[in-house]
Amino acid sequence: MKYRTREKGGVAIIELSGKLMGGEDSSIFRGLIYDLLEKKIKNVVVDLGGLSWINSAGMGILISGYTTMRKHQGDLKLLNVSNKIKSLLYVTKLNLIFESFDNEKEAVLSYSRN
Amino acid sequence: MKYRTREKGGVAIIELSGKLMGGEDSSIFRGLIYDLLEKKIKNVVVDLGGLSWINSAGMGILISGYTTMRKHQGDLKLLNVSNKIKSLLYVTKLNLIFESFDNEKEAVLSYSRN
Amino acid sequence: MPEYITIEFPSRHKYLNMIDIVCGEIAEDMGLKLEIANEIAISVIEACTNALEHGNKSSPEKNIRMVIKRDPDKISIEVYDWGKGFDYKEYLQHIPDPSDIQKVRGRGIFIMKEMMDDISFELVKDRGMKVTLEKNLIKS
Amino acid sequence: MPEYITIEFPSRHKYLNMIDIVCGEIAEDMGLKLEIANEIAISVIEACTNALEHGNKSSPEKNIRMVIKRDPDKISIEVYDWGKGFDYKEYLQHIPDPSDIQKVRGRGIFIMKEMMDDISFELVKDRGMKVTLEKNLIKS
Ligand SMILES: Nc1ncnc2c1ncn2[C@@H]1O[C@H](COP(=O)(O)OP(=O)(O)O)[C@@H](O)[C@H]1O
Ligand SMILES: Nc1ncnc2c1ncn2[C@@H]1O[C@H](COP(=O)(O)OP(=O)(O)O)[C@@H](O)[C@H]1O
Repeated sequence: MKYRTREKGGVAIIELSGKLMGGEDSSIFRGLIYDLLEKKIKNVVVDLGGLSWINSAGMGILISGYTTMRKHQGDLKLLNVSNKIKSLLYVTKLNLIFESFDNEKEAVLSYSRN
Repeated sequence: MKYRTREKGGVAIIELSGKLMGGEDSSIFRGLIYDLLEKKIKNVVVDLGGLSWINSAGMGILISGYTTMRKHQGDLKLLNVSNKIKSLLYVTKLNLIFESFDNEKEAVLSYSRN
Repeated sequence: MPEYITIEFPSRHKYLNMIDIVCGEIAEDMGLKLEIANEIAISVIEACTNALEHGNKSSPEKNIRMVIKRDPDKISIEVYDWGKGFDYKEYLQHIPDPSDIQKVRGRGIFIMKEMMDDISFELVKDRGMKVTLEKNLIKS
Repeated sequence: MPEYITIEFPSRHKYLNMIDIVCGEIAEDMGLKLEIANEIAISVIEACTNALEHGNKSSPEKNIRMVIKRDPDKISIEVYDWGKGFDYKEYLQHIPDPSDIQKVRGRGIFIMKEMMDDISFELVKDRGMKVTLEKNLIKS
């Protein structure tokens, strides 16, 4: 997993690329999440568009980011979910948990709507 | 191997795609060449841009097309040669045999220059 | 006559990408719909992840062996590790709810079961776990 | 410690694409320059084409076995077929000129020799031909 973090209107955008699959990715991602919380950022958009690859352990990484943010009254939403990842989300019904978007602007704006 | 043949200013353009690697590709390509000769077309440009893949047997197919056209006072030139194919041409010194182009217009025009 | 493709690779996550690509390539060659191809690749990756992490305990000197069997109307994939196995009969009867977000892991077997037509486990003597995934084919 | 990746596949040309992709994936993982990666993939494909056509006479029920050995400073690839071999000592001493356009075939071994650092042949008893390709590595 590689990543790049940006901020837009108080929302953190984490762009992931490469492979997301458990192992050390898990601690790296947790580190990112806690860095954001220290900066009092609780609203996150994870851009999966650059991921070549994910497995259920990688999904677990996103889930733990999600639950952490929710515990802090924030959220973690997904951007640019490929068909392959979509089918993983659907079969596990995690599509009901994660909000997801095809457009960065919309994803960011969704946070100011509530 | 898949192919598509067009004509432009008396020059046949054969677009190849998929894999070029001996076996039945050889007879299919020979068929294409003889179809052109029947139509009195001797000047050929083979567009390799769509090829995902070639081996030395595939190179042999192009060579036999080349020698056939030369025997009939024509020529066979290459278009859109990938780096991988270029290294095959260089190592076998076949780059000295085949004229090659990155631009279809130039490839076709090269036939009216002599 | 079925065709067999066998791949053996060290227990390192980085090789899973290669396995994914090989599955995609074979599925394409078999003319499978992209959706079916994805389900197969996802399931194979889950089986290999388990072989790697649970079976071989991520020891790179232990190989994972994968055998793909192509039949005209079925594809089956066997994944072997060198581990001691687990109580799969018990597990299969109580597969956890995959939408339970309190759990970070534990979705692999559920996913394989949902995406493939058949999944079976076997502890092979002097070897380790063997997981067999099967999918009946609908051509695109 | 070297790492081994083994692939066995039926003698059908269509599988060469998979072999090409696997070589590319491993080369990328090893951090090799694209040019080096291409030379390795091209050579492996030539060796596999020979195993398929000359060794196994294109019989799909005969497998080709390829073993990739990753060392930190070297990659070597063995390709096994089930054929009777050929007089490689003689052939290596009279490799035909690859730029001779009267010849449609006969460039594979020349290409492997040029692109790899070492190529060796061995007729394995009760097996067939084994071709070993080696390349010393310069990291990108
Ligand atoms: N090949 C295997 N060898 C040993 N145990 C396994 C194997 N595959 C699965 N298991 C066991 O089954 C459990 C559930 O597997 P799975 O649903 O894939 O989820 P996860 O791998 O995320 O825990 C694993 O936690 C492990 O205890
Ligand atoms: N694995 C093999 N088994 C038997 N003969 C082989 C093998 N590899 C190469 N040869 C012989 O060596 C010759 C030259 O091989 P090569 O240079 O690759 O060219 P080509 O395969 O196009 O003929 C082949 O024509 C064949 O007679």
